[in-house]
Amino acid sequence: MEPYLLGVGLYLATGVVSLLVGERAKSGVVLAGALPATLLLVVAAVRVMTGPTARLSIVLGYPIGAASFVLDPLSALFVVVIAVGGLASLVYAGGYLRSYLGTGRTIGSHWFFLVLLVVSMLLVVVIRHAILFLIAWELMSLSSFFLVLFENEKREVQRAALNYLITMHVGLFFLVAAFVLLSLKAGSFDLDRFGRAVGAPESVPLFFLLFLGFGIKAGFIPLHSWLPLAHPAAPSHVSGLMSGVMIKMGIYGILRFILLFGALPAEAGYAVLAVSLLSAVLGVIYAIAQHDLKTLLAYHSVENIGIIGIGIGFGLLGMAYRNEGVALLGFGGALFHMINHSIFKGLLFYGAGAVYLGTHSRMIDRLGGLARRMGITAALFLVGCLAICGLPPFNGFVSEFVLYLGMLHGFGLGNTFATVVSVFSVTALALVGSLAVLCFTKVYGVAFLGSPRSAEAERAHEADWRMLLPMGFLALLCLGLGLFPQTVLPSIARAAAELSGYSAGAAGAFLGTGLASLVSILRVISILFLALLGTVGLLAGVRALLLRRRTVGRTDTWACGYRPVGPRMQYTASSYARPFLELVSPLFKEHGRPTEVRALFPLAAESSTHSEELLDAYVTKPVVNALRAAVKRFTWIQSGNLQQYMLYGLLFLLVTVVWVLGTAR
Amino acid sequence: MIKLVDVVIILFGISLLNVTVSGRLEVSLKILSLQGFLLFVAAVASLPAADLLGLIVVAVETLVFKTAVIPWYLRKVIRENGLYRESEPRISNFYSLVAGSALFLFGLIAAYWAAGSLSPIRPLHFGVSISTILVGIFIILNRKQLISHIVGYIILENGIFLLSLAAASVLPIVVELGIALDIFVGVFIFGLLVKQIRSVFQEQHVDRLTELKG
Amino acid sequence: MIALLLIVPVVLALLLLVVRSRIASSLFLLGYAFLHLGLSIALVIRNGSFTRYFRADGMSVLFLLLLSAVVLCVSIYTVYYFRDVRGEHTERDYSTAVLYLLLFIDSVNGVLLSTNLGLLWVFLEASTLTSVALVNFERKGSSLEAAWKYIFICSIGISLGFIGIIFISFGSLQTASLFFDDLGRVAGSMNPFWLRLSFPFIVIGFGTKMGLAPVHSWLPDAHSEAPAPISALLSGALLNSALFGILRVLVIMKKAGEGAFAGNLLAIMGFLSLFVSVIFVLGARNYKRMLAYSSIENMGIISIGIGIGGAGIFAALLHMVGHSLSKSSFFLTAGNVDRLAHSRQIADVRGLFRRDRTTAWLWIASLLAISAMPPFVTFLSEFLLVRRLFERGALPAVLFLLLVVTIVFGMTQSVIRMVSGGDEEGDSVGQATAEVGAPRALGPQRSAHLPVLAYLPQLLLLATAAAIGLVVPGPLFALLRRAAAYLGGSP
Amino acid sequence: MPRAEGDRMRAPAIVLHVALTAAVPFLFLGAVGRVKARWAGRRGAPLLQPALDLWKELRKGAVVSRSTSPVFVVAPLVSLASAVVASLVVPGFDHKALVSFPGDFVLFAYLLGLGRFASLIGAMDTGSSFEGMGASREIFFSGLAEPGFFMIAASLAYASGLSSFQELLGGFQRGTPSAYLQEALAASGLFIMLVVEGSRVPVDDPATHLELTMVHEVMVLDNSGPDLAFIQWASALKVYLFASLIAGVILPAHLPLGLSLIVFLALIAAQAIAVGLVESWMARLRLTHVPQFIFLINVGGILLLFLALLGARG
Repeated sequence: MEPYLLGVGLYLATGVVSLLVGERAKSGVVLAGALPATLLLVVAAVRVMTGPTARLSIVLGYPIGAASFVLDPLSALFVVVIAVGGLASLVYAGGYLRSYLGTGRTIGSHWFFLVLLVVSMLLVVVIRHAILFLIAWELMSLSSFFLVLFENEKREVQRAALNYLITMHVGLFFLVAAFVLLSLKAGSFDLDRFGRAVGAPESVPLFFLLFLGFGIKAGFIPLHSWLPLAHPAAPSHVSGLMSGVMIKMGIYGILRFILLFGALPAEAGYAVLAVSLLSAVLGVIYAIAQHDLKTLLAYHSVENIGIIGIGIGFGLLGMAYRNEGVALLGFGGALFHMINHSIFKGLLFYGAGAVYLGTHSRMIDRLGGLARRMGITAALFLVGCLAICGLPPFNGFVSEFVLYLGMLHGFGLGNTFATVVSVFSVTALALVGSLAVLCFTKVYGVAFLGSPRSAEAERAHEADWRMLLPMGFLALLCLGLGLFPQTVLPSIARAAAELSGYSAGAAGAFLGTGLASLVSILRVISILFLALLGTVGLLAGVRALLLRRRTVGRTDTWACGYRPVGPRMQYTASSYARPFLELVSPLFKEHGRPTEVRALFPLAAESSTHSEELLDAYVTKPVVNALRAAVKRFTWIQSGNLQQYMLYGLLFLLVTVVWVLGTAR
Repeated sequence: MIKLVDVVIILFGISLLNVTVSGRLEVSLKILSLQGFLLFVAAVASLPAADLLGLIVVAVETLVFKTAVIPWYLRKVIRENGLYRESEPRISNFYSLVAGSALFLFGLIAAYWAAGSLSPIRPLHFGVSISTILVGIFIILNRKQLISHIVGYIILENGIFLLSLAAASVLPIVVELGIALDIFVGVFIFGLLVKQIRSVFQEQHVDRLTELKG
Repeated sequence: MIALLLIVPVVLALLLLVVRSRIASSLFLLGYAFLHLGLSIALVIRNGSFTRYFRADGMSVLFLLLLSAVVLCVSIYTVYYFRDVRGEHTERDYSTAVLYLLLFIDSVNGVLLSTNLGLLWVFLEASTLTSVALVNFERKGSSLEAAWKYIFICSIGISLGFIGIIFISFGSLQTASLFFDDLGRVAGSMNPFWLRLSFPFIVIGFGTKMGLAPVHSWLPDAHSEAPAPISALLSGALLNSALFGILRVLVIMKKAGEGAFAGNLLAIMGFLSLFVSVIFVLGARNYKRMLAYSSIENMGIISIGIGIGGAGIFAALLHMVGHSLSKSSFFLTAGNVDRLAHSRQIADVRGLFRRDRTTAWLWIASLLAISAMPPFVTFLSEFLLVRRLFERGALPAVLFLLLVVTIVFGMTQSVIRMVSGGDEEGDSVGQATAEVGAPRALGPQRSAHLPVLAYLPQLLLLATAAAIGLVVPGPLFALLRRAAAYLGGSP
Repeated sequence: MPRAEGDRMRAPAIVLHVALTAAVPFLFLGAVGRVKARWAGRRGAPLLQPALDLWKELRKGAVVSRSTSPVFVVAPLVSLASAVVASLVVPGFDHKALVSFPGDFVLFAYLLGLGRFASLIGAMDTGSSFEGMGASREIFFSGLAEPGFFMIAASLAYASGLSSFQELLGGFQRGTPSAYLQEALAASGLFIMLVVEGSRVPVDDPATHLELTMVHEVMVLDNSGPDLAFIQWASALKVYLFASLIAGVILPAHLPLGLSLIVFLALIAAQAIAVGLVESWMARLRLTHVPQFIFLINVGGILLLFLALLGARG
């Protein structure tokens, strides 16, 4: 525990120091502290993954009382994610914020909140005390709120930040309610006692309450509305950190309470699964409809949270039906995908940030041709795209594969309903995968390939090396985890085993020799991936050999006999996604139909569309509007008339006096 | 057996009815003076014998403040601001009288009820004080001139004073004086504010004071 | 000690009638504020009494200490605030304000230290009378209107409260005394009918001053029209003193076995207050009014906590501490905002971050503190309160949470609008985020730095609220526990 | 006993399997062409014509658009490589794949997905509106088809209780009426997959001359020389892989190796004929009707699952 606390302390200290130094020195100060701190944290986490659980107990005054900090295998996984993701974000921020220096904006406390966000997440995963947990949890929300508010002169940013803070507050209150009920049951604020205090019948509603609270942070549909607003509003290092790491804290919370509660009834598993499938499918569908690169990525976070949730759902089913394989593979897949998503989503957001700084635009249809102007960014972004689509040989595939295996084991649950659910989950996940391909071929094809579609894209320039460095590192991780997944599997398996209530030994036995023998499968996949890379290399060699003597001409793109294709004639992102979006149009409320072209030779025609989520269009907005309207209807209460005011008091007095007289004797 | 005090109390109650209908402010002030004096009598009657200090305090409270100083001060305010009549009450004079009588009746019912069930308090005091309090509130709610509100407030206070006479509970003299001082200062500030409002708003209607809302 | 506490301000006020200088006023005010703090701490350590009318007991020292904290910070701010308006206000205005301020503080002292219910009432009424001039400091039409409503509604209310006191004396004729000790002694044998009947009058009467719905209506007017430090003092000190009066009676009610009735009544009014503040916080146009409604909300919360009893009482007292500290800070910062923007309309204030970062941060931090966000103490108190509410039943707890969240939504919405944005002319209205060039040059920052005294008090208040937010320090805990135990609650 | 024979015959079987995988894809396309020609009353090109075309393209130079980036060059390589690696997990005539492990069909599908991704962005890289349009349609259709494939595979996995390609095709219980129906459903579902992935009628028409109606062909307008060869090879290989999956569904298990080979080849040939006949009889569907056609895969999958569940009950 000592290196861990030391690391956290060091982090916090650098944050405080960053407040005191000048604008230009901040990034250096923070990085100087963050590097050793990350090292300490990773060391502490690795120690726990391979050795005993670390714990520390302190006693504080009322109302906290005894509080313990525990670093167990589950926490350790998250610690690694936070530490690595945090460091990447901080390095990237060093480059990203450079372009804001000297623009009249004060960066001020931005670094401090960046560090505070990392620190609060580091605390969330080890605290085992209800009140302290909530405090750390809210600090996390607050610090990220201030980070989102960075470009606060923009109206959208203000709206997003407000929405974010309020949504988080609502989430907090679900958690408060759940924690309060649990603490009343347990007679203690110690999270470890919460689990034991809850019996079977009440565990499900309590779990749902917790799921609501944590699910808002994680961004499950329909609790996701803040996500597509906040992520684009925040600067990219923040979006990367929030989407890559912070929303995982919601997952952590859910997993932590699954661990505390032990086996939950199957309904909980089915419910989580249903929400997750919805999130995954709708998340990707909504993503396809987006024009803004970062909004699109935000919806993909919803999708991936859904995928992680599918794993959790299967893990819960496995526990409920006492099927070792399903439980382990479900939780294992969820954890693995959680790690992977933190890597490639960070990479993608950083890439989007590089594009934004390079072109000053995030609208996909205004980009284009960036691959030749921002070569490194383009290459790294491609890695992220492939990884998020779950395509070989990157890490996204491996975790989805583990999830598929878990679902296929779902047939062993010995329950027709579970079987049907498993098959549909497999199908849904496949649908999500193929739609992700649609989405990211759109993004990559339109934004990075082809010719520049606007003057801004024409003037694009490569990003600062401080931004490319963390992106490269994350891309390398994508590839590394994809090629050698078996290396990290034991740590994940340990956490998954703990979650599903098996001893580490039993899980190891299961993974090594049991029906799944996951490690050996992953080894085969690893070999196949190497073969894939080898084949590509080989074919490249063959191609070079074949063309050695031949001419390779360069010409304009073939325009089917018409005049050469100009940049404005390229297929747009909207058109690319159009066929599919028309198919799913019932899921949207469309605004702005294209204007009809009437004349024979129309001079100007304009068409713009904006798709709004059904939830926003038919639930959130009407509710908020109704609330406002309802409030307006009551403003006569405070009319300014003094006599009216006095009447209120007298009437109330009359009612109470009647009450007293009525209940007298 | 009818005691002097009871007569005084009933007189006091009847004086209320006059206030509810009088459109002329100066008449209201005269009734206030009268009420102050009646209260003095009632209070002296309920004092234990040979309590000189108590007598002085009561005299200061009722004779000095309620009978003399406050009506005089309010008259001064009225004259300085040129207000003599209540412009238009929300409810016409006739119905005001009906309402006032109803309130008075309600007080008498309360007195009857109090006489029946609640031993330690003086029923007539109790009843009339209740109706006085209600009439005070009624005046405040019914009139629009701020001066009338002050009058209503003083009547309310008179009612409370009478209510405190209903039981033989004794407040320390310090407290009694404090209360009297509070009420006097309160009325004094009311007067000052009315003057200021007059100079800013040109009117002292309560309807003018509705800028602050929402 | 108590004698010093009570007499010194009167003496100073009389001196001010003669001296009337700016320096003397500041000196007197600050001097007394420090003296107040010192004496409060001394009283915490060793309770004392002064004649039979004044005594410091477990509950009053808690309130007194809180009053000291607020008074000290408000005094520091007052020195800044009135010094800076040379053009608008004369030296004479300033010394008059300080004079009333001293008397006002003294009357609150009186409320907290009286041993007699009647005396408590006298001081409570006196606190209204002494603060009217402060509310009406600017002598505009709107402040006059506010002052009139303030004094009139409060006077009527408090008169109704006196009816309640008389009813209590009807119920306790066997002692014929309104000393708390005597009342407490005979509480068990009091006439329950009169006691019961008295409580609605007490709650309506003192509740008017405390700002409980439905008799809250003067509060938004007075708090928004008063100068910032006065608003802070009204919210941070006056409301508590009215609460104190209710608590004194509540103790008697509890001893007489009427605690459940009293608690229910308080809880109902608490929820009504929450409703009212939801409505007006959401539609707020004037930020000081918004803060005033937030005071109503918090008084409602406290009243609910007191009403539900048990651990709720401790939570309510803790919340009172948190509310006083953070709301004072909020109102003082509103003074800064007013100085910077020359308007109290939310719509007129933009880009505080760019005008004056420190004020913007204080503004946000105060919002967080009042919205029960960690690490501020209000979080802890609301958590404990919700815990107690859930113990009593899920429905009120859920209702409570819903209302509170909605209020936070309303306040946050306005605050974000005020702090963010560029300067008025550089505001990028309606531009799609994705289309705006990334690092836009924003033009030179027009920072208007206020003197240190304009920040220091809020910093002190917020730091205190945060420092006790994680763990309630031992001495404070002891104080709160003692007060809660006195009220029949437990931590 | 069969196991011992299997072990003994393993090495030659592998060689044969690899040889078939290398050669048959082109023969398959050639056969389709022949069938179409015959139906139209022409003699048609030789069976080896596709292979010869490929050979010719490999020896040509290349022309690359100015607007492209390296992605354009790498895409065909990845496309072919992914198809080749995917072929490793597809069981051949003896119900055996070169590599087999639980869930390998997931890898198969995702490898094809990788190939698709590569060819899509390769097409987008040219900046041509035609190729963008083709890419849009391609991903639309195959994106809809993929879940159906998973549903069929998962249902088969449930029916067989196993989860690798070679096991679920080899271990599939045949012989009952219900099983025949299941086979038929799986086979027809996979046949639609073949049509979609291979860009054949009625989803796409490889013989059309109007770019606006093309799907796959229009995506490769700008590819030439070895790049085009790689793409076409990958495409042919994919078609063959689906054909052998369909053959695997129908092919009875535990046949002697020789017989198994003959039946397998016959099934492949039958499919080539079927593809050719469909192309002769049918016109390409309207684009808006294609999704409904593709959704039939899912319908087949659902029915298959239903039958499998009934089987498990009964």
